[in-house]
Order: sequence, then structure tokens, then C-alpha cells
Amino acid sequence: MAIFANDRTRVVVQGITGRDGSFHTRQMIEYGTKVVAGVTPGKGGQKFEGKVPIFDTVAQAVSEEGATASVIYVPAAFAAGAICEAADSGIELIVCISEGIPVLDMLKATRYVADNGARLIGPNCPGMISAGQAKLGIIPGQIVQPGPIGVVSRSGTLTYEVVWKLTRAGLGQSSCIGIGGDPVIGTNFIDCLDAFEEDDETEAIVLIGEIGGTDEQNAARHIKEKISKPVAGFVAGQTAPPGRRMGHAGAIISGSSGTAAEKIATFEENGVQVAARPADMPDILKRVLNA
Amino acid sequence: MAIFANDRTRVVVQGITGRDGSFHTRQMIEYGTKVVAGVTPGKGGQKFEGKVPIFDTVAQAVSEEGATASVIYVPAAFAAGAICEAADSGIELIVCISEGIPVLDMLKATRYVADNGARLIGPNCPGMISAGQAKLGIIPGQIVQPGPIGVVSRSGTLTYEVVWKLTRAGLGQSSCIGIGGDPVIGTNFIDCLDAFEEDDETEAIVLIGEIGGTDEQNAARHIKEKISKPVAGFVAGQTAPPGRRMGHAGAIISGSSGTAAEKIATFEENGVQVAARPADMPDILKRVLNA
Amino acid sequence: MNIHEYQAKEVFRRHGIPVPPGKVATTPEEAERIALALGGKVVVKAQVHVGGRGKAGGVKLASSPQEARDAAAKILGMEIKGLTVRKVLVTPAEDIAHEAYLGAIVDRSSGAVVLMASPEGGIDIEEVAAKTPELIFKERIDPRYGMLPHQALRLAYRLYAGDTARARQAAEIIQKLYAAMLDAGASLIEINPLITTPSGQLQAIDAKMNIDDNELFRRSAVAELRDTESEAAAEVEARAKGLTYIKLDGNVGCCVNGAGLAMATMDLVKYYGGEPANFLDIGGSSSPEKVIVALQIITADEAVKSILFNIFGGITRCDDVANGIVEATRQFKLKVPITIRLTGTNEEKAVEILEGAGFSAMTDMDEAVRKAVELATS
Amino acid sequence: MNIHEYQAKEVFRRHGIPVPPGKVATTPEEAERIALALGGKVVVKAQVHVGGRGKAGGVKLASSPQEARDAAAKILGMEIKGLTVRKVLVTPAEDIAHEAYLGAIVDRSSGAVVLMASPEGGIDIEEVAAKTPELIFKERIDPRYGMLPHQALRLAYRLYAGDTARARQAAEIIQKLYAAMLDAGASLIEINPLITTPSGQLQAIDAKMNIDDNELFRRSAVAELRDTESEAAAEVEARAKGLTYIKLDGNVGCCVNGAGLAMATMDLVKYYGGEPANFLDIGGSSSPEKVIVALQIITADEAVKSILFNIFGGITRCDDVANGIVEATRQFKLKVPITIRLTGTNEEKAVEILEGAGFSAMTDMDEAVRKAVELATS
Repeated sequence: MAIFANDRTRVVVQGITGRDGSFHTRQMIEYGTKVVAGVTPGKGGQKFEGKVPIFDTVAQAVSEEGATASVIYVPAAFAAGAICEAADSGIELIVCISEGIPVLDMLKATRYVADNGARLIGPNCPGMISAGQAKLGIIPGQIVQPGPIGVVSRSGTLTYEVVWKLTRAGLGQSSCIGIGGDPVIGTNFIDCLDAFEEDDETEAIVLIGEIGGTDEQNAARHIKEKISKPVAGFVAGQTAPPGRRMGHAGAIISGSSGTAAEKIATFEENGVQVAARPADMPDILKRVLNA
Repeated sequence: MAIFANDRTRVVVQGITGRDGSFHTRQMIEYGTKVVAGVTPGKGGQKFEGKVPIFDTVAQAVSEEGATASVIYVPAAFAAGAICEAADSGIELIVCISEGIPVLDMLKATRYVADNGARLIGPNCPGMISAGQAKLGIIPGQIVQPGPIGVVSRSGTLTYEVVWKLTRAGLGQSSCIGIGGDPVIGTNFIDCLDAFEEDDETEAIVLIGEIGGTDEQNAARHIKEKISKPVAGFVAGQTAPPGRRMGHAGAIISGSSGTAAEKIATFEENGVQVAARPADMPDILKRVLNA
Repeated sequence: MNIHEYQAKEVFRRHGIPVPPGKVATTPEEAERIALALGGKVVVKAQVHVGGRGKAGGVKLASSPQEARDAAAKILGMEIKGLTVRKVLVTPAEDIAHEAYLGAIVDRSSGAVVLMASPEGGIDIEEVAAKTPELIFKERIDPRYGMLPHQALRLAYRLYAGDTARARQAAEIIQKLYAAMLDAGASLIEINPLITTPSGQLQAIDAKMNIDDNELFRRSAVAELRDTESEAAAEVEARAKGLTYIKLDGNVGCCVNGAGLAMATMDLVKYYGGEPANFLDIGGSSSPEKVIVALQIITADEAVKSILFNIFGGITRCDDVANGIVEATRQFKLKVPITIRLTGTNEEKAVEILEGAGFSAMTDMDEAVRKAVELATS
Repeated sequence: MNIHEYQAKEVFRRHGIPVPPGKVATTPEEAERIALALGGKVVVKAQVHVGGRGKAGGVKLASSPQEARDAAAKILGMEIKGLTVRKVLVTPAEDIAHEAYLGAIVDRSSGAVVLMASPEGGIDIEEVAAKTPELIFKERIDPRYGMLPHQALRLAYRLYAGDTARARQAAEIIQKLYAAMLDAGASLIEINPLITTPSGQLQAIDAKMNIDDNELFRRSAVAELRDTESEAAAEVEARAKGLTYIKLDGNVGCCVNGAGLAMATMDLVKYYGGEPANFLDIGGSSSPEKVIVALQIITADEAVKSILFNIFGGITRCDDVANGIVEATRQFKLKVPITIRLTGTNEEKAVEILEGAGFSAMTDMDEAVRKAVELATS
């Protein structure tokens, strides 16, 4: 079944006529995604590639074409606004690829999405792909293949690396979610873990973390308490230098150094199998799937 | 049982050392209300009348004295802030007597109260009284007497007039709620109707409205759909001149003239017995209670 | 508090909302000079706090400065719905390709500011709302987030579908209108019409703002916009003393504590065959002084044949009211009979004070109202 | 982006947060003149973007202008954690009755700004947080409502229980600190210590602000506060070209697309016994030009003995990277061996380009890293 999006998801692309938007829309369509509309204010009435209708507002894309999900490729200055427009227009799943959005804007935008009962993935993320069904974002379609592994990651290209290794080892994926590396994001590790837990197709989960923050530690504890499916983890940044001191507030608020070592230890304490290298991930998964 | 507050309600008074606050706190205590704390920033550690402890913040009144309800008598400039403080401190019932609060402040404050799961009565209202149990506000205690009538009203002294007539006719009250006459208020007619409907002690309901807005019309329709107990209504302002035109926007937004005649007609269409004079109210109630 | 069109346009101008030039005049000569400086055709518009001034002859087109002077001479001093016109706005007559409506109001039922727009602007906007409500578009502004960019743009596209250049202009005006509303503490703000000129530019041709009286304590610059000259003198005097007074056409002068009870008292006057001469609420915490001012205002109305006090003591102390009545009648002689109903806080004391001064007092509202009506008609 | 203490204090001053006077100096003579103008004892403080400057000798007390000059002479040019001190702040030495801590940060886990305060301020605040967390008080600011008055006051009373005069001062400072944070687009803002003078006045003695880089496009005045002189030159150059570069101590120069993959690559270098010389992320949509700059920066580091490219093509096109490598090596000769791993978008084209120029390319990450480490250690 995959999570969040599948072959019935009706996608509107916000910023469809931009450089990135048009390029990736073509790739999403090629992958088989149901791209039903685009939005670029001022280009309403035109068609993208002669096929996909373009509207001035997301509201029109929803009422005219029944869009249920949105992918956002608009410049940083307008991206938080685009997220809010989608949420206010009845879009259920919003995937924001745009990077460089001010964090203070995202504090409000994530609340707005929640207040409107929608789901946001990102921003500053590669988006998601439900293998063989729908691609919302920029994850290269050729590296995935349908199968039993759910992947969730804070990274972009590192995700591709891991997914590609899984695919080459014959381990297909249900869905791959890049949640983004910004400090304030919509969907987090725990949301994805819960969704994979519920998803019949997913048999094991890969979680790819990074240094900084406490999301991996929180995910680890949640896995122990709530997730029955096996989870394999990887944490990038073991050799990263301790960040230059950013004032005391960071350490005070999290009570954590956010190092890779700390995250790996928390994974292991909570029953998550940790891969030392991305290349070890397929073997770990084969082991847990056969256990 | 009465609604919203009873003899177990633990009350904190915000602005307890002010002119109005101290006067009415004495009256509330005299009525038997459990006034467990007061708040006046800068007077923390003192005692009101040598008995009621005063704190600097509502949070302290909640943690030290277990306050569950608050009555606010602070100047208009600080009243919206006081409402938010109460809601943020875990107070469940907030009764704001203060008048003159800017409506734009109240738009935010009412949302904040809702986001924090609290109930606000008022502002710019006489508060409420649960007969024989607790008085939160300024309704004169001597005019009420325990009994089966629930009273809800937008007015102040007109409420007293009606309640006093009920009492003299031997018709006691469960609770009397003055919801306030401001454009943006917390608890409205419908909230009170639903609470009276649930309240075992209440057998009939009196609803006292005024010209302006559409709250009475909405209440009338709600009564027909959801309220099984008999409701008697009164609308003040039949002889009020049509308001000077306040731009088109008012009429456009409500699609209603908000006249007394319109409200009375809507009451009658929806099965609410309407009193021509306050003096007719007791007879109407006796009739419906015996029906 | 209402402010005049010319004042609202000044607020608009400060917020970057496009308005035509124009100045206010209090004499025909001044109007002529302004028209001369503007050049071309002008409109002379009465500045008065009521609607429907166009139909009442308060708006006139003038092709020359001389005509502007004549128009101003006709409009200045004119009475519109009981208010005298003391100022006119002289502003260029614009060529109009299209008229839209834009408004924002604090909406009681949703507890939010609601923006409203219609491509069918102009004087018949209420008819549009009643007959073709699908041509009125709304955006509810969540007070927690304020106006979001897409809301302004979405509304703007409703006005000018297919015309992105105009829609972008309108979206900017919508954002600024909302900002002006918050900045001035307005409970209502309107542009009607928002015109499109033949060259495609948008302009606010009329402007209306109601300021929330509760905002004035923290907005002194806005409070100074109040034009007491354009309001009824008795209402201004009452407000200065903390009373609320509205003159009506009847002959029973009413003095009540609390707005709801005041209205119910007026209704009861009517019920018993009389006509109330006024609405007068002496407010919550009254004092003898307030009562004296109230009696001065009521007795200044020549139509009043009978005075009725209806006081339900709560915060209001009945003895304060009694003392005020006694003191007032020492200061000036009442020429009409007075009926006094008092009940509640310190009722006995009040009765004592009144009887000591030769007045009698009642406790039942219906009885008092019936008597006051009788006295007015006898 | 970090800004200096003296810059943060300027922001504070504009927002009405009390800070002592003081000026910044770049020479000992200038420091002497400032000390003379201030009079009395002064503190000379290194302006550098790292913590722990006190322990490193970057903060000195001076009793006379002559002493201030000597202190500045010692501090200017000093290296603290790899950064050269080029500016000092000269500011009066305050008498301190009490030290508190105040800070605000964008908290990832609650998705909100969190205000933090402790009555136990000063340099050991992190120890306080670790050992006596009950002495750290927090207020989470709902982004929909902003800082509410009671939150500031509640936090202020936590600092100065029983002292309403000081609590009210502190509440005002807390409100202003939050306003300054939003106004400057900061992700972190701190006062440590917030001192009480013997006369009961509060003052911000140190000031720290981190600006969210994503805010700079819309805050030109804030962007101008960037002091590139106080940052490592290579990092400044990289940022100017859209790359992210951080120098490390190893000898395998890494060039990767994407931060996560870059870190994973560094980890793998270590895994295979090597030491990464740097973190370098060429970003998403790369171009041959970016690759050239990246190679310039890597090769400028004398410690680099082996260069490793690890590219997983997505938006990044492998042929762009290949062209960049070929073009760079035409412009300047590489003195160390280069190992190239490419896979993904336009991989075949890239291999063709590289082989045409005499390079070989690999597709497996582990294999490439192992080889690059070997080359660095051989």
C-alpha cells in the first residue's frame, strides 16, 4: 500500500512553470505520478506541456481537478506562503522541496498546516516516493523498486545512496521519505515510523539520521515503545567536528550534544540495528527480515 | 447541579486589590463562593482581608491553591492579557467582568482560550451565579434563589430585573449566566443552552437577547434542533431606532438587520415562547413547567 | 467612532492605498480654490457620518471652479438624516472603467476579521449581497496568523479573474487595507467603489472607517480624528460624562442604568401606549453627578413631557441616584413630572432621601412606566 | 551567521535593552582613547565568533587607559580556537550584585521559540543546566500569538521572586529580547550575564546573536553585519560560490554533493583508516564552475595528500562535475592524486568525459573511499 501517497494521489505542482518545477514535474509524470494540475499565479488557463492545466491559485486546482497533494518548488521567499495556501485549500499532503526558508516563517507555517489538518513533508527535502506508484519530489525514480522496506531520512543524496544499495541487493521499498534537514519541519521520524508500522506492505524500516538535535534519540525511544517491525539505522557525521559553540542556549534546551556517538548509542539501547557503513545496510535488513 | 461552577469551584480573583475587585470579592465570599486566591503582580505574599492569599501570577494561584476558575476585574488595557494568563495557567473557567477591551484583542484572546481548552464567560458581562453555590462576578446575590430555571442573557441589569421577577414569583434558578454584550465573547447562547440541556437541575430555560447580530437567531434554530427543555425568550430593543448605517459590510456579512422584530419572529418560528414584557416571564414559565 | 471620508483617505494614503488627490473645504470659496488647483472636473462630497448622502443630494459634480463653489454652497449647511454638513471634500472626477467593492469587518459569528470583495461594486452593493450572494467573496482572517498572502491573492483573483496585473494590484491593496484596519483599531473599513481607471489603475474612490471606541485610549492620534462638530451636541456632552444618550422622537424622557434595561424600559413605554424621548444609560458605577448631567440633558429636550427613572441597583447604588435627583432639582426646577422606580442596592436609603425631599418612589417597573406614560399624555 | 558582541549590543540598544556604553577598537591606541573617554576601570574583550574567550585570555580588566592599551595589544592578533582576534570591545567594568541568564532559541523539538532564564547566570550556566535543571526556567512562545505579557512576567518573577521592581524591569527586557530576535531574524539570542548593579538596575553585560542565514535575503542591514575578516578565508570564498566548506585536520580532501552524503563519506574515510581534510558540499544544482572553485579550495590546503570526489547524481548532473574536473585541471595542475566516484544522472556521459581527459571513474562508494585513503597514506 505504501504510505502518504500512492497511485491514486492527485498531485498539484506549485511553481510548475519555474526551472526546477518544470524539470521535476516532467520526471514525476514520467514516473507515473498523477499530476493533475499546476499553479503559477498569472499563468492560469495555460497548460503545462500541453496537457496539465495551470491555475492561478491552489483553490482552483482543488475544485477543478480534485488535487489532494501538492509539491512545492517556489523560491524561498514565497515557499512558506505556498505551504499555507495549500493547507488552506484542502490539500492533505504537502511536500515542500524549496530550501532556504527562514525558520521563523516555518514556525508559523508548520502550525498552520497542523491547524488545518494537513500533513507537510519538508521543507528543504528531496520529497517522497512510493515505489512504482507515485513520486512527489526529486528522488531519482530509477533507484527505487517496489518491495518491503520503508525508508525515512533527514538527508538527500545519502538517502539515494542507501536506497540504491538496497535496490541492488534486491531489497525493494514501499515508500522512501526524505523529511528534510531544516530545524523546523513538518513530518518527523516518528510520524513516518507510525505510518510504516500501520502499512501492510512494509516489513522493515530504515532510518537515516544525522548529527544535531534529538530527533533520532526520540525516534529510538518511540521504536522501543511502539514499533513492532524491525528498524535499521544509520547516523552520518561521526567524524564531524563538534560544532563551534553556538551560545549556551542550544545545549541547555536539548540537554544533549547531538553527536553521532550519542545517537548511535541511543539506537542500540533501544533495539535499533545500526549500520557502520551504508554498505552494511542490506545485510542487516536481510538478517532482520529472515529472523 | 447548576452549570459551569458550583460549591466546589475554587476561584482566583485577578485584580483582587483593585477598587472593583476588592468590593466584589467581598460579596462573592459573603455569598459562599470558594475564593481561594487573588492575583495582583507586586502584591504576592500579602493576604486579602487577612485571609485570601495573594500571588504575583495565576500560575502560582493554581499550583499553590488549586484554583480552577478565575474572575477578572482588571483595567481594559490589561484584561485580554489577564484572560490569556488564566487560560495558559490551567484555569478551566474564566469569567471576565472588565469592559472596554478592544475587539481586536478579543479576537486573539478568545482563540487562545479555545486553543488552551478553557471556557471564557464575557468580557463586559455581569458574570454568573449558581444559586446557593457560587457567584463569579457581580450579579446581586440576594435576587437569586435555587430552583429549576436556567437563565442566559446578553444584558446586565435587565437580567437582574428578570431574575428578580422569577424569584418573587417563586421560580428559583439553577444558574444565571450573563454572557456579555460585546461583539466578540467567549461562551455564547448555544454553549449555555447545551449546558442547561445536560444539567439535571434545570427544567426550563430563559434566554434574554438584544438587538444586533444574529446570536439570538442562531440560538433559536439550535433550540429547535437540539434542546428538549422548554425555552422562554425576551428581546430588548423593539423601540430602538434602526442604527445609523455602519457601512455596508455589517449587513453584507450577517445578511440580517438584527432587529428585535426579526429575532422575535425567529424565536416564535422555532418554538421559543416570547415574553412581551419581562413581567410576563413568570407566567410563561409556570405554563411550560406544568405542560 | 466614525471618521470622515477625507480622514479615512488620509489613513489609506499613509498605508499606500491609492486614493485620488483632494482636499476638504468648509466654505464655498475654499472649495473653489481647491477645484482650481486640481483642474478639470471635480466632485464635491458632503463629509457627514451617515450613508445615503448621494441620494440626499450631498454629492455633486462640478465642471469648473465656479461650479464647485456653487455646489459647495448648496451642500454646506445641508441637513442629512438630522446631521448638518460642515465640511465638503473636493476631489477630481475620475473616469471609471469598472467598480468593485472591498470591505473588512470584525465578524461576531466567526470571531474573526472577514474580508469581503465583489466585482459588482458601487452604491447597490447591499442589493448585490441580497440578490446575488454568489458575487460576494469572503476570506476569514485567522487572528492567530493575520492575513496570509494567498488569501489576498485569492480574493483579488475573484475580483479580476484572468487579469493578473490588476489582481496583483488588488492583492496589495487588500493587504494594506487589513494592515490599516489593525493599525487604526478599526472594526470596519471599506472601499466602495474601488475603481479601475481606463488605463487599468485601481483607486479607492470612497473610504469608510469605524474605529472601535475601546481602541482610543491607546491610539491618541486616531482619537484626535473625532469630529464632535458633526455629532449631536447632547450626545457629545453625555459621552464626556460617561453616559450614553441617543435622542428619539417621543415625550417620555428615560433615565436607566444598563443598556439592556434601558431598551426594555423604552419598549415598555411603548407597550403602555407612550413614546420614549430618548435612550439614556447612566452606566454601571453611577454617581450623583452623572444623574445631574442626565437630568440636564433630558430636560433640555423640549418634547419631554414626563421623566422616568428606572434603576435596578447592583453596582449602581440607589442612594447615589436619589441624591443626584434631589441635588439636580435644587439646581434647576423641573417643569415636567418625574416618576422614580428604584430597587436593589441601598433601596431603603434612597426612598428615605427621596421622601425627605418630597418625591415618592416605586419598586415595580411596570407600575412606574405606566404612570410615566399617563403623565406624559395627560 | 554569527555577529559580534558589540554588534549584538548595538541591536539591543536599538530595542531599548539596557547595555553599558562601550566602543570597538582595532588598535591598542584606539582602545586607550576609548578607555580614557569612558573613565574608570574598563574591560577589554576580544570580538571573536567562538565561546570560551575568557578562559583563553581574550577578556582583560584594565584600571587605566594605559592598561587598556596594553590589554588590547595582547588580545589583538591573538588566536582563539583557530580564529584571529581583530577587534576588541572596550566597556566599563561594572559592579555586579547578581548575575542572571536570559536566552531565546528556536527549539526544534517543540517547533517554537523557547525563552530560557536562570537566576544562576554567568559562565557556568551549562553546568547549572546539567546539574540543577530546576534552576532553568522556560517559556515556550506559541508562534501564532507571539510573546504574551504574562509569559514575560512569569519568567521575570522566576528570576527575581519577591522583587517586583526588578521583575518588571526583567519582563520588559524579555519582551524586547524576543522582539529583537524576530526583528533581526535570529535563531538564537542570549544575555549572559544579565547583571543587577548594586543600585538595582539590570544590564546586559554580554550579548550573543546567531542570525538565520535564510533571513539575510530580506534583511540587508543585518546581512551587512557579517564580519568576513573574522571568518576563515576559504569558508568565506566557498560560501560566496554557493559551496559549504569546513576545514578539518586530515589529509583526504573530500568533494561531495549533499551534506548527509558528505558526512557519510568523511565517516567512511575514517572507517578505512584515513582522516578527512575537510567537509565540502557542492550543493544540489551544481555547475562546472562550482567544481572548479571546490578544487581550488581543496588544493590550497597543503595538508591534502589525496582528493576524493563522491557524487550521487540526482539534480546534480555527473557530466557537469566531470566537466568541472577536466576544466580545473586544465587551469591548474593537481599535485596530488584524485579518485572519482560518480553514479546517477548522466553517469555514462561523465565517464566518457573523464576518460577522454585521462581520468578514470568508479561507481562504488566504498571502493573509491578505500582507494583515496590508500593514496593519502602511501
